[in-house]
Amino acid sequence: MSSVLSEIRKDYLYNMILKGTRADGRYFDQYREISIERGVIAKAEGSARVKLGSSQVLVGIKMQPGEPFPDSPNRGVIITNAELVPLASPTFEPGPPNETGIELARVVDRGVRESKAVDLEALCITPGKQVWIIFIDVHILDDCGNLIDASSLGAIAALLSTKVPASKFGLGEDHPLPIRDLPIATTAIEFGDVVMFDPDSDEESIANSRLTVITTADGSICGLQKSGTGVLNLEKVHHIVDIAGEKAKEIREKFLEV
Amino acid sequence: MSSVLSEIRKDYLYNMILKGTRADGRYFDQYREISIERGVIAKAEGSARVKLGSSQVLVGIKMQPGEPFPDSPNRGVIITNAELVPLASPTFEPGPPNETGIELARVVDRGVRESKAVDLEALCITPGKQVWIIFIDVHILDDCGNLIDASSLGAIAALLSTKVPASKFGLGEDHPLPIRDLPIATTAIEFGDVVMFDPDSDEESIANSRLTVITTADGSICGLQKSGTGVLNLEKVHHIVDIAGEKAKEIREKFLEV
Amino acid sequence: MSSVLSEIRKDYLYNMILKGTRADGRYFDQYREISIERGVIAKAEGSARVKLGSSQVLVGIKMQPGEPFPDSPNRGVIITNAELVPLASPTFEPGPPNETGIELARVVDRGVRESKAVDLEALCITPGKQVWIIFIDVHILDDCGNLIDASSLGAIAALLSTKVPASKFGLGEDHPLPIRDLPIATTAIEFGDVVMFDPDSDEESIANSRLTVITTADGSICGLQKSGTGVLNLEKVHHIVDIAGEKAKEIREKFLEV
Amino acid sequence: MGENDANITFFKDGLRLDGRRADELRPLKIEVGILARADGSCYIEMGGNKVIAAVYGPREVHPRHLQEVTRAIVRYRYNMASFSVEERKRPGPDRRSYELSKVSREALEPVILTSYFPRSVIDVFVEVLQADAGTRTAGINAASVALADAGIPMKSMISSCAAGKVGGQLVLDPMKEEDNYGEADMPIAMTPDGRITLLQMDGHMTREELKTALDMAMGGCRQVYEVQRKALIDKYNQMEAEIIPDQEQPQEAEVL
Amino acid sequence: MGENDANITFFKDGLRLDGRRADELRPLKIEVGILARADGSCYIEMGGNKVIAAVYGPREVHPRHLQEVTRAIVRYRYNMASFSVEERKRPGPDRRSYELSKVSREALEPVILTSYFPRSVIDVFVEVLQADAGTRTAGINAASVALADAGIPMKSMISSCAAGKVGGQLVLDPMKEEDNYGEADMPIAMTPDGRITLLQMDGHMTREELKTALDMAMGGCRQVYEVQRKALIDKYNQMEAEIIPDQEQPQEAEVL
Amino acid sequence: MGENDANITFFKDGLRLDGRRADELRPLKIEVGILARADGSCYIEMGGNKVIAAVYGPREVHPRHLQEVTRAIVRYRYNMASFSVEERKRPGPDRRSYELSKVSREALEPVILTSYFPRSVIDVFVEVLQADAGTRTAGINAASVALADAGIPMKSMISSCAAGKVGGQLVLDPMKEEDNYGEADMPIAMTPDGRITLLQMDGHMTREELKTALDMAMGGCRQVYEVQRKALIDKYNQMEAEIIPDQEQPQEAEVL
Repeated sequence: MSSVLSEIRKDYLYNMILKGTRADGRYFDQYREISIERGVIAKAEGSARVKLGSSQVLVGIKMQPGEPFPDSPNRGVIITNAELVPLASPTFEPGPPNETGIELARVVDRGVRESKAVDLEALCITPGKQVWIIFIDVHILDDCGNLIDASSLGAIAALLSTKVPASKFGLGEDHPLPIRDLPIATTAIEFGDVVMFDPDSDEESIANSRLTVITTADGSICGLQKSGTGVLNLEKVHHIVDIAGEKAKEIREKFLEV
Repeated sequence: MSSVLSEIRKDYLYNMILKGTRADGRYFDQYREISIERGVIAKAEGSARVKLGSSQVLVGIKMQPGEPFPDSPNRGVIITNAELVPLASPTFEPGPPNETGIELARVVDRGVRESKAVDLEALCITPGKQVWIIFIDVHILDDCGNLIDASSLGAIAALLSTKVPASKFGLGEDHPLPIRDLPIATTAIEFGDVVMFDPDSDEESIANSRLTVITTADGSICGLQKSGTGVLNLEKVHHIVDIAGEKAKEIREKFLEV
Repeated sequence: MSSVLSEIRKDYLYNMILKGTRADGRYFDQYREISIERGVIAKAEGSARVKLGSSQVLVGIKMQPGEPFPDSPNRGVIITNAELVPLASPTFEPGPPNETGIELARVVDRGVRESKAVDLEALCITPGKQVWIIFIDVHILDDCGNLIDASSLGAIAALLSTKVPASKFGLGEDHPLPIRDLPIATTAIEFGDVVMFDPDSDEESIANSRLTVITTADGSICGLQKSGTGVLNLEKVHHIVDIAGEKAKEIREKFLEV
Repeated sequence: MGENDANITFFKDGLRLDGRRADELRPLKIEVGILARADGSCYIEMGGNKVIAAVYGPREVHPRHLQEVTRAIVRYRYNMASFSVEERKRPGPDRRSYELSKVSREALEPVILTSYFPRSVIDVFVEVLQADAGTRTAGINAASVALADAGIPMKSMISSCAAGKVGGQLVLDPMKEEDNYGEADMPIAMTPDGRITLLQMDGHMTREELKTALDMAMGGCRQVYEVQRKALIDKYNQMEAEIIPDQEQPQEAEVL
Repeated sequence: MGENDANITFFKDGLRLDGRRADELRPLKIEVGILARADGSCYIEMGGNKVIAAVYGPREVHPRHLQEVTRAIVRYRYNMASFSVEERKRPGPDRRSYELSKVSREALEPVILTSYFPRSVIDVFVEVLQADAGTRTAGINAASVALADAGIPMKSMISSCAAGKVGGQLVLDPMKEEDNYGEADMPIAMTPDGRITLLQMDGHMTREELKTALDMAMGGCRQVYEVQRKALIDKYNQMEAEIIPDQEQPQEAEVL
Repeated sequence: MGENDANITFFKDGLRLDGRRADELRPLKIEVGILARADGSCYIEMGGNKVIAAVYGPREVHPRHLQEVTRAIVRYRYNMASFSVEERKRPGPDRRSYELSKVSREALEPVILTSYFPRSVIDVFVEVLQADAGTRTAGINAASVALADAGIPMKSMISSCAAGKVGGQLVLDPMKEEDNYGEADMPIAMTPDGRITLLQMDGHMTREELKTALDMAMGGCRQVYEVQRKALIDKYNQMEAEIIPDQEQPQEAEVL
């Protein structure tokens, strides 16, 4: 966007905020409409297509036997990758993941890993020799903002739909991937002293700071990631963490536990 | 070439065509002079230097034992690579193969592979464990047009001169590589409603479309590759395929079966 | 540096030379002050921080068991790398080593390798199977000229401080790395028909040629590397080699054999 | 082509393993305009293939030295999602995808009126979400519709389809098993009036078989074209339908 | 975070394994201006971490298209020396270092007066020479001092420190063993008046623990700030001291 | 240098394994102007080495920021074909080829009159088709002739040759076996009047041996120079011969 246009847009959004609302009429803590379709890719062990407003993300899970890491010989391995393909936004470029894509993949990964959502001990085949490798591949299709929440939700939804392909490798019968927790990432931005959840692309472009809070099923926090070149005072952090907990609970109950 | 110069050149070539001839006086279906020198690189298991008019190509074959692909455990492996080194043309740049180099390598590979020219079953050493890997390395020395035909001819000529280096790896005595077919690639371009075989660089630069036809010894077709941003009607395709068969036969008999 | 400034600087240095001295008052064959601190990185098997005037170099040695090269099945392996990180100079750029970094690493490597400073036979664990790999990592911290001499000195000093981490890999007790020679690199530049040793950055920038001479403890030569786009006559080469031998002896006795 | 395995039967009671006749396409589904950010987009299912195409442009060219003073350049990026195939594919382009991108671009460029947009670029991005033989033809079909959806002026649509040879018999639009174990595969692309813009073949065909296969593939392209056309008309009608109510009920629009 | 190993005890007689209290920083040592070529530099030891930061700029931006017309851009490159960790690290950036570079840059940028230097770049380079948990916080602390040393105008210093949870208890500035086997790690960075510019967490904390951990980490940052401030004042005094004698004894200066 | 293997004999009846005297070059063959596209080219066989050099330029520099306002830049790319060595080499440059490209460029640049062509580039490309010890010297010899063939103004030719030490004895122009198992290798390059533009050595030589080896290598360069000179004169005479008949028989030229 040219800087003149972006100034006009910024003013417009700021005026909306002064009136206590957002460009699309949402409340500050309101999420856009969410829809999740699981098992969309038959060739993958698990998959989910998430729509968050107009944002669209497809997460595919592939599994194969491989070597464990030397420092965790009895546990399966998770490898998370995010592709911000140029199909999804005029600002994405072909090539290996840049800073934004790497941060996205690592935050999605952190949610799954730190919540201990997947029972990695159950994915050991031969201790020290062979374990299951889980590839979580996040494929962004349409970037209309808040890719972190959409991708994190896609990841856990896809994992929930995953069948361990044991028979394909002569390792017994296929069985569901053992899932122990349901981490939910909720992201807010700060702009003009106001905090808004689930920002769209326009809101992201004017944000000073962004904070992602990842919450587990028991209401604990398993991940935080601040980004952006703004500052956050302690009060705002606590405010975001509190609402994040509520929102995560709603999303978890509505989309993952039904 | 600057666009002014290229327009002048285009007009000149077009006027020649109207007179029924080509800039160098050839008939539309006439190849430039061909010469092949085999065994030029003593360090390679096989090699051939092909001159096609002023175009020069050197193909070297290296072989070594390695692992088979999982889906063909009893067959040798062919790996084809083409280097369009900047020595060969003012338009080539250093670096990994670009689109043109990749297409060239893949078309050469397709000819060898689809014609089943090499008896890959005979290259199995230990089923599922060890097979011969054949590296076909195409090194372009001078690009004066029609690199596909020159490289394809170089590849099969080099393969014909290849000795399997069994003794070097303690796998018995050296023996000739088992060759079962002699695929020949013949390429034509379309320009101003005229079809010309074996285009030189100038002709390539004005071509609308290019079609390569790869023919086996029994007169069948084992490969087609159209390129360029022009269209071809069915009649032209059939015309090119027919003449390609004749030309391939001539080349095969003259250079590979004597 | 802009070309005007560089011309002024060149004139200034040239005038100094006419008076028989250098910008910092040194004699033509005089080194800047040298200091070496060994064992600065506890996580490394060996390390040394070298200051040569304002130039600063940190060399770290890491060792791990690995496979020998097929053509030397009973000998340890040395791998030398140099990182010219952008922290060290306004002219260094992030990314893989460029020509300058590669040459630096290869000259450092050559000194260690050709002098047979490390007893590689003693680093064989299981012949043909497992040997010690020595990683010599040169990390440039501040480039104020003559990085080759500083880095070479850092490498041998770090190797002298290296303990083979045998116990960590269950291969017996830790023991010092067996060192058999003490190669010293000495570098001179030629400018305005004068030869100057240990050039600083300014002197390097005006040099026509540079010659590095690597000398072993017995006074023999184990490496030469000329660089730069100037010429050297035979007389200058002999002159540099002669003084290099003396300087190397002084440095070796003062810093490595005490 | 894969090695011909004598133990495989490709036909049963005159029909193919998935119940198709020799000259029948796989089920084909096309949705237009499914992405918000792209200037034009299309989702296609062609048998087991699931492919999305997006078009951006005409827009500025970066880096500048790629600009052409008399026309737009066209870029085409064919990409497979890691999870789109049986064994996970490493992300990023490989040699195959570079070749497919090139021939696909050359399949579309003949119909794009590039001279309308000097110094600019038209970017076509194709993402294969699930692969099942024929991804390049599916991609070209989707890309052609996405170009139209983006309003890029074109002389005509491009439709694409392959013919193959399995068990000695020619078939239209081969699926994975036929592609893996068959004797030949020949993808083509063409304009509705039969001008060929893509033609590739690998395998083994006699001169006569090639003739028949070309006719068969061109017939397939004509069928594909009808589906592409219908999808675009549906989209157009739907847009009309969306616009007209708004005009008739302006007060409701204000409420929103 | 690493898996919590039940066999590990993190406390002995109420103190941590290295003898610290729960809310105590590791020994902290800061040296200013240790590099000749850089415009500003700083060496820091924070426990077992040994880190150098250098600042170049404001200077011209290459390539040009990265320029911003209204402000300087800030670049931050976090890099680990191959020998800085237990197992040799391959040289060059990896995904972790890209992320750390991003969040570290965003930790510093809020206080840099970038609008003073349109079209230019301020480059911050951080080299980890020895790593022992907390390299990103050490790097930010060093970078903040190096920026001041380079004379870059800043609204305030930035100080950084982590709080962690080990064996169920919150601790300040976790060392390697606590980071590897603990339950949570939360690095933050802030201005002296408590505005947070970096906040990350991974592991597992209740809502209440998070509150306490934030307070603890902010306390740590305040202690770091005092050391940063002192190091800069020392440097400034030393420079004064170096300049004044020369002025008083001009004849000696000539002799040199 | 390779490890000295006590079991290898390098001399028999005072001659080397290939029958040469200690101070004798391998057979040397030079052909000028063997490529149509390049501005200048040369093929050289130096013992078992087969090397082609091509020169393009002076021509425009891309990217622009590499331009020098007062002179041409010189680029040199040394490259080995995958099949040029015993074990297949992966295509593309490695650390060795980067170093050889650098020192080879610096071996030639002193004699090129770069100030005649400001803002341009002279590109030298060297392809090693078969390698047998001494590829860098063969490459420099071929490149020097190719530069002359391209009409690049030079102060003089550059000739290159190595001296080595095998079995305790100094030899000229070592071949593969001598290089692999010898004690030292010292490639040099120089102008016909003995000004050294390349000098490298690795191995082990006493101060005295080095002196003798330098004299020996310089003698080798002088021999190489004679062959380079003759090849260029032959080419020139041949061109004259080709041009003069045309001038005398204009009618025949028209017929063609």
